[in-house]
Amino acid sequence: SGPQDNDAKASATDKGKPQKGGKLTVLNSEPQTDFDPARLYTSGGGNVPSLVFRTLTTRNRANGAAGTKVVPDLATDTGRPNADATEWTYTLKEGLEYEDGTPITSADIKYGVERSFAAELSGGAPYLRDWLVGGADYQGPYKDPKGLASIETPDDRTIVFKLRKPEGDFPFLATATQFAPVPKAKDDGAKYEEHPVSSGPYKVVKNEDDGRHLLLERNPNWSEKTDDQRHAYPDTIEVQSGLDSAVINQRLSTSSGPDAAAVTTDTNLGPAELAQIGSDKALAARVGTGHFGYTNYLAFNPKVKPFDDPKVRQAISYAINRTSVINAAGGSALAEPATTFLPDQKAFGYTPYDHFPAGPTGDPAKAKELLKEAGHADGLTISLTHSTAQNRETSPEVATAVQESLKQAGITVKLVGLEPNAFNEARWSATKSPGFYLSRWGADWPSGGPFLAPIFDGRQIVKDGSNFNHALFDDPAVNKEIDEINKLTDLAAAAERWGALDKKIGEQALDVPLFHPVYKRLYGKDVKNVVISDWTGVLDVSQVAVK
Amino acid sequence: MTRYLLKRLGGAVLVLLVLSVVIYGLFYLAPGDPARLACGERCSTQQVAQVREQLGLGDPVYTQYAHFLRGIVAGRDYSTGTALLHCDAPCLGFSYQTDQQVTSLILDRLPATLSLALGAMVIWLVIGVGTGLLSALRRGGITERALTVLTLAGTGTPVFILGLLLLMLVCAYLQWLPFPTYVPFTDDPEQWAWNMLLPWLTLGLFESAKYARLTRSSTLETLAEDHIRTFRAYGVGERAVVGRHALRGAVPPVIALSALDFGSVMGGAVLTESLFNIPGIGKSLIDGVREIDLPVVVGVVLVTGTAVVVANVVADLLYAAADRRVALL
Amino acid sequence: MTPVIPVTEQLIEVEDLTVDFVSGGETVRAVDGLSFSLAAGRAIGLVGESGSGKSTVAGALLGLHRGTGARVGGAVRVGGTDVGTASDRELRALRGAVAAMVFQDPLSSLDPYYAVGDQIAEVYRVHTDATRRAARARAVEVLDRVGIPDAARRAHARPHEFSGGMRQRTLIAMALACEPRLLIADEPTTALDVTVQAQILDLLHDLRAETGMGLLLVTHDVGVAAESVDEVLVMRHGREVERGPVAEVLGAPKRTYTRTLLSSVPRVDTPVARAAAQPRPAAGEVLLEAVGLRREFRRGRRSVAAVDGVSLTVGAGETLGVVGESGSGKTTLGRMLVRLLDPTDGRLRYRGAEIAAASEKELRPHRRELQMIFQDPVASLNPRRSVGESVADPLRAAGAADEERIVARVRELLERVGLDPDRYDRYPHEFSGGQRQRVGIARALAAEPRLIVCDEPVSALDVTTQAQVVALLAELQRELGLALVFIAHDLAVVRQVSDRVAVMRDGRIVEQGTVEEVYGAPSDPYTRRLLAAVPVLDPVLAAARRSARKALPEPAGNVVAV
Amino acid sequence: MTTLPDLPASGAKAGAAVAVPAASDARQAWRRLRGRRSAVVAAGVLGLLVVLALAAPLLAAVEGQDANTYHDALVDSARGGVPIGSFGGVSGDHWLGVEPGTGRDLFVRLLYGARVSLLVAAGATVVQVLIGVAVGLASGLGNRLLDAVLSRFTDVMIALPMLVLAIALTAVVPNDFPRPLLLILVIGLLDWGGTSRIVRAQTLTLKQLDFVAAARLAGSGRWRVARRELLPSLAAPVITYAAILLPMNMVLEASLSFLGVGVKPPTPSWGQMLSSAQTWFRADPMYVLLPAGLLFVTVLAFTVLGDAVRAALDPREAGRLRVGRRRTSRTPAAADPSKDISS
Ligand SMILES: Nc1ncnc2c1ncn2[C@@H]1O[C@H](COP(=O)(O)OP(=O)(O)OP(=O)(O)O)[C@@H](O)[C@H]1O
Ligand SMILES: Nc1ncnc2c1ncn2[C@@H]1O[C@H](COP(=O)(O)OP(=O)(O)OP(=O)(O)O)[C@@H](O)[C@H]1O
Ligand SMILES: [Mg+2]
Ligand SMILES: [Mg+2]
Repeated sequence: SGPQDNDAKASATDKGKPQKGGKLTVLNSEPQTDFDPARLYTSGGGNVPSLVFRTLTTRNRANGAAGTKVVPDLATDTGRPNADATEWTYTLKEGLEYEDGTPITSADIKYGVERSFAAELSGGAPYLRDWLVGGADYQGPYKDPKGLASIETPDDRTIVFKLRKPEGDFPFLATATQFAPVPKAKDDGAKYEEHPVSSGPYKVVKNEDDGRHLLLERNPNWSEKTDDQRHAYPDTIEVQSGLDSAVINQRLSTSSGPDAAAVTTDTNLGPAELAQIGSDKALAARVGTGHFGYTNYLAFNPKVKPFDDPKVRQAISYAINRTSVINAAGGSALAEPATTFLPDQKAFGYTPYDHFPAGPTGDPAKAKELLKEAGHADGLTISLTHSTAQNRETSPEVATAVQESLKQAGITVKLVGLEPNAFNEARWSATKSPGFYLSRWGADWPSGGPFLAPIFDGRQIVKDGSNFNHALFDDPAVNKEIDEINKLTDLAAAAERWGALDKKIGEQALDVPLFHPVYKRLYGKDVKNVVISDWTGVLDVSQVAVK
Repeated sequence: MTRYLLKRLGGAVLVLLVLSVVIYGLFYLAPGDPARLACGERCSTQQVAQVREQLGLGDPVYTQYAHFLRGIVAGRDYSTGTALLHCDAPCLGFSYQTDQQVTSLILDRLPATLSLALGAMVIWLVIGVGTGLLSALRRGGITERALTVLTLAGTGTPVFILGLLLLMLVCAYLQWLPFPTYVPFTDDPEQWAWNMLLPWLTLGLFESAKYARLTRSSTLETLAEDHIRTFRAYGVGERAVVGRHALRGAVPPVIALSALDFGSVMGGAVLTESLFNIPGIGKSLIDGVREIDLPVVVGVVLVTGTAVVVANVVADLLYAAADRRVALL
Repeated sequence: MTPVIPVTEQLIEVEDLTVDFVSGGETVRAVDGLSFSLAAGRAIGLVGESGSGKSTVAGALLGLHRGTGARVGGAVRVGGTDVGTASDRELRALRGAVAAMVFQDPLSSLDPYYAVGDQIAEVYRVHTDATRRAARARAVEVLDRVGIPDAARRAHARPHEFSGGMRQRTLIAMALACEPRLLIADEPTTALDVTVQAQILDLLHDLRAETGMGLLLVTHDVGVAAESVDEVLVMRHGREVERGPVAEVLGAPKRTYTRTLLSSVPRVDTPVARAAAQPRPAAGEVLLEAVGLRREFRRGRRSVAAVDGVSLTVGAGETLGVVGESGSGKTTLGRMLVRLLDPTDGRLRYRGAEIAAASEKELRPHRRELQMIFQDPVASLNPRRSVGESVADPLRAAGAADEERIVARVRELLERVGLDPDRYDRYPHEFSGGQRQRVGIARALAAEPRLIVCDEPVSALDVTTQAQVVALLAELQRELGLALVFIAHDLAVVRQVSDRVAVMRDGRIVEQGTVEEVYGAPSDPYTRRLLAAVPVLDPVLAAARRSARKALPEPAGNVVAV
Repeated sequence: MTTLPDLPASGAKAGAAVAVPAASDARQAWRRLRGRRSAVVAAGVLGLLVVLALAAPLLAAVEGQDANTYHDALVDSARGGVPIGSFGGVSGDHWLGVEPGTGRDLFVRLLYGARVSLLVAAGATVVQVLIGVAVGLASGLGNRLLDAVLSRFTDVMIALPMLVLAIALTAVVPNDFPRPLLLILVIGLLDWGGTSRIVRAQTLTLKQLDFVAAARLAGSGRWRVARRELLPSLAAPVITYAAILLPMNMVLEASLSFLGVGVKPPTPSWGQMLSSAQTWFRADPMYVLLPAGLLFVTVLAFTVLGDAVRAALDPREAGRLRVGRRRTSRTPAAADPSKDISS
């Protein structure tokens, strides 16, 4: 099952052409506590920051699969690699200006990238540090004012990145807010986020209470001519966050007063809300569906008995009842069954496979058989570690569904619920991680690389830090294939190979993919031009109109 | 009196010190690495080490605690990367997660929490004590039973359900009020009150049963005493007998409990605060705990502790004023 | 022989009144078929032993049994209102304005939370449309009238700051505030010393003369009745024993019961039997010695000495009487002697051990040997514990574990103080004032003490019981070599029981000596005045003495009201 | 302290020995309590709940369901897992319907949930009251130093946010530590400040009264005074407060479940059911109403019982049993209005 059709598309067209003007309200649960481009993690800097920060490249602001493409933003193209993809060159468009009218230069972009290396501004994705020559040791411009030699700015409009190894995915990385320009003169370190200098269509007028309340207004020096991605229909955008998610959905559904022109960029409809909307046509028309490259799975640590035995892992793979698990995750509208590790999207190189077919409700008979072969004829007792956070992913509901479905195969599962910090500490420890636990992985960008490499590249096993290679899997052949694919600058070709690799690794039963989440998002009744790309799965604020 | 206050002040300092020590201690029991959390999930080991260094988490616990104490007395310095920032005494340090000064973070959020706590207290006193009184007056009647059931329903319903129900009813279904957003009192007192109405009601209703029951029982208790007979024998109406004399017996325990609840609401109305999006310190506390943001947790707990202590001193003073037989010293 | 009074002027008409209390499934008939009436401006005295139903009758007059579960039968009309059928509103109008009541227990009858002046003002405002200010002024006025010194200031005091007598006067002041047509006074002077008692009785008399107020005086003190009423009704077991004009009943009682009652009245002028008859055992050994005892209380910013430099000794087996007017510091002294109060200064030695500043732990061995009978019988009993359990306390505290033995002993003690032992598991509120006092005595005795401080132990008792209790104390004293500190304002009783007497005034002992010395040849003028104020049984003589008192100019200073 | 005789036992023995049975105070209170109809009804309701909770396996067998089996076919996966059928999927197989998302049988889960909820709430309340009364009494009766120390200690406990401690505790407490016990301890040991404050306040007032002085003279030590003289008077506010603490503890249990200190899944509890039902009250009202209704009935029963116990402990209340119905009572006096002067 691929991404489904967006309900949003149909409804948006009904309402006539989007117009400029009005005020858009964003109701969010998570406050935008970080507004410094160096500290933002999410690709493209999430939604709201991308209204303020333009980057070298950006994601294509289009519905569905089309939205997984990289497109130029400040740069004229998505980057020009050298032959082995270790050097990437960008040229800035002409006439780019900050909110104060000063021109944007390539040096500002270099400076922006360099800042993200400072300990004071931690939080960004690890790729720059891993990829750039000298990145691993660089301490940021405050401690190391000479800067990074691997970023060159031959002139005001050109910037060159020199990488340690071939990285065909570099254009994806260049969508990150670390690639937003920061004028050195305006940089005041950790305080910069209070008055970030806008390069996008809006500037920050108010940032109160550590990102709980933001007010954005038009940036007069932004020009539509240099930016074909952001529409900037509303005149002002107000972000209210820290809200309870039930309240957000209630407000959006009531849609009275200013809430008629409101959207949320981080709150999904829960199962109960979905159940209720089901009977209300008008409300159902205001629900947008989003997909995001994400997989929830059961992780094994094969160093722990009995998971060292592939038969046991296979037995569990057979026994799993995905219907129960999906219901626990919110039902079929909010989760799709997963048998592959890669998300079911073309951009990732999705190649369907099901090595241990359990059917929709599991195959306990087959599981029992395997257990018998493995010497556990009398059944097996194991512990499943999960988080106590109420997230419907690694949470008690899902754990209980797994427990219940393994019971059918004679496997007694003891639940070990850990407080979220403890849970993460446990599952990210290369030395002390439990044998069997719920885990999840999301895409930094829609490509197989960042999805598979941290999980299955043996060289990415981190002994004394956060380790995501839960299985401690280190297969030279796999490592080599990863390197090979990274060299490809033809993203489509690369995707295909990622898919093949995923299928191959899947044979080892190092994990049991459970489901890919689906996001249902409600928006106010005056909201037009709803665009939800498969890159983020959320409603794109840069496209929304309220008139 | 002055001596008494000085003594209580000393006690307060002690309480706060113990509190901070306990929190520091607990912090090292709690799972998770604040440096890693501050740095982000995908930070490398060196980066985490850098952040740890920068947050001063590399030092032994007692050194950190000493720094913390020194910060309160003499202030502290902090680097933003480009500049050294000074945090004036009393400095509670900087949030690990947001780099904000804890003192200013708390000061920013205190008014909201105070608004919530004070208003809710008025509501629970009015509803609770009123219900208790009425039910003492009309014992065994329909009124009493209805009131009892009402307050009990308030208490037996978790705040998150009670608040959501009120929101749905008042804002979504009847649309009498817009969905509340916090408006500071200083900006617009009227809007402040309208927007706080539901939160006050939620928290007030939730707490009121306690007060209703307490008032009722203390009032009945006092009604059984001899001096009540005196006033009845002088033709003082039942209303005045209950309202003036019997209620008086209920005042001391209600005061004692209010002080306590005020203190805990100051630090703990997390559910109400997050349901109604009130930027109060309760939310900071729970976030701080989740993100192992020790300075924020210590700061909030100290503020809560201060509230508890102050509320208790006030309660004791009121108590002594209410019951002159009880000596202060 | 009943005086014929026109029906229209009747203030009280009681016909066939019965009151039943239901408790623990059984019914107690407290009042049984009582009928009497009272004309406006006249006074009737209700006398009888403790528990005879006097207070219950008084309460029935104001309909106070409404809603308490008591069953009231018969007809009661007060000031033209049928108390039985009156609406709540009519009853309220009756209470306080037409008929006001002074209750028996002075401490518990006042609201501990409010200033006394405010309480009076509140009552006043219920029946008049006076302003707050006027009501307060009125409160001060009546407080002054009943002899509270510095009334304007003391009106702000709370009940616990007042001595027993002052509280009693406050209650009288409250009753007077609305100028009622009928005053129902339930033992109004029990807690008062003779001078104040005389003053109060005179006051009542004057009020009656001035305003034509009727008076129903409940008392066990026949002397008080003799002084104050026109007619006496003697009650026993809830029934009428004898009724008639005071001179007749007291002068020539028809019933034996009345005669016994009268013969038990102690007098200041008759010879004392006990002192001569009983040889003192082990006289001379000093049990308790106080030197320069002082106790201060804070009153706002200032502190006042309630007891100031008192020195005394109590020998084993001896009785020291302490007399003095209300508020003179008797209770405070008594409490210090048993170390319920910490002395501010001074020394206190018990059998050679210094206990003035001893810690509770150091006091432990002496605690049970030093007992006290409290002035306020209501407050000294835990309302939530049965009286038997309260009396059993000292036994249990001493480690007695044999339940049968404990219960048997408690029953014995109850019987000894004149209570029905079967009421072991009754609660204090089911007892009359005098009965409660007896429970207190039984409790003190249970501890098998060496010394008992008796704070007005018999002031709440009728004369017959009083005589019994006094005899009981004397008997115990003989048997156990008990030493007594006998605090009372009733000079006659003190004289009867004491070996030596100390007279207190203003926290100091103004005179101390043997009974013979103090009563026979009082050296202090204050003592002399006290003796002169003792009520006499002969109504004619009483009237004569009253006018004599009135003719006398007030002594210098505010003597009565100190 | 020397050996103290046991209170209830004393009454029994005495009754056997002496002609007139001298019932102890506790016994008399018990007798008064039994005389109250509301108390009997409330106790009956609570008793029934306890019996139902204890009989959960039996009743589950009767219904033919168990607490944990998933019935995926009974929920509409496409609509968030809402139970199929009316009233939350009520059917002959599932008497009270099924849980959304899982299809687990609600009837059985409610029964099993009662076990945890009642146990935790009652247990925690007992711990709270014990500690609160002990600390409050010691504080009110002790010397100034003790009072100051205990009061400040109470302040610290009140100011310590329970969730901070709860989270720290999860890290320390082993996974197989019985959760209901952990909950009882967490709530009981951390949240006794209210009780202690009330007890201290009342103690300060009570200890001024003469009967306490009398008890001291009787040779009673502080402990004895506390037990014999103060506790009976403190019982009223404490019992009332406990009756209200109990439902609050049930609710608290729900919040602690969020923090991972709650009962371990799949064990149900009312609080936990209620918190997961939070968003369902429009889509599947039964799911909310059932635990909420049970919780409410329990709360009501405890309150009524608490009230009755409070009144029964007060001998002065005995005569006022039926104030509300005074006018309709058929006492002989009331039969003849002209004679009745008490109403
Ligand atoms: N707790 C207290 N606080 C303040 N003043 C007090 C207190 N107790 C007693 N006093 C004051 O001390 C003085 C002596 O009181 P005390 O009770 O000893 O008198 P008394 O001789 O026993 O009088 P009475 O015969 O009326 O009982 C009075 O003026 C009284 O107001
Ligand atoms: N509420 C009650 N419940 C049960 N019995 C009561 C109650 N009140 C009074 N009694 C009983 O009724 C009888 C009369 O009591 P009452 O108080 O009228 O006596 P009294 O004549 O005023 O005695 P005293 O002089 O001791 O005050 C006593 O035996 C008493 O125990
Ligand atoms: Mg009486
Ligand atoms: Mg006295």
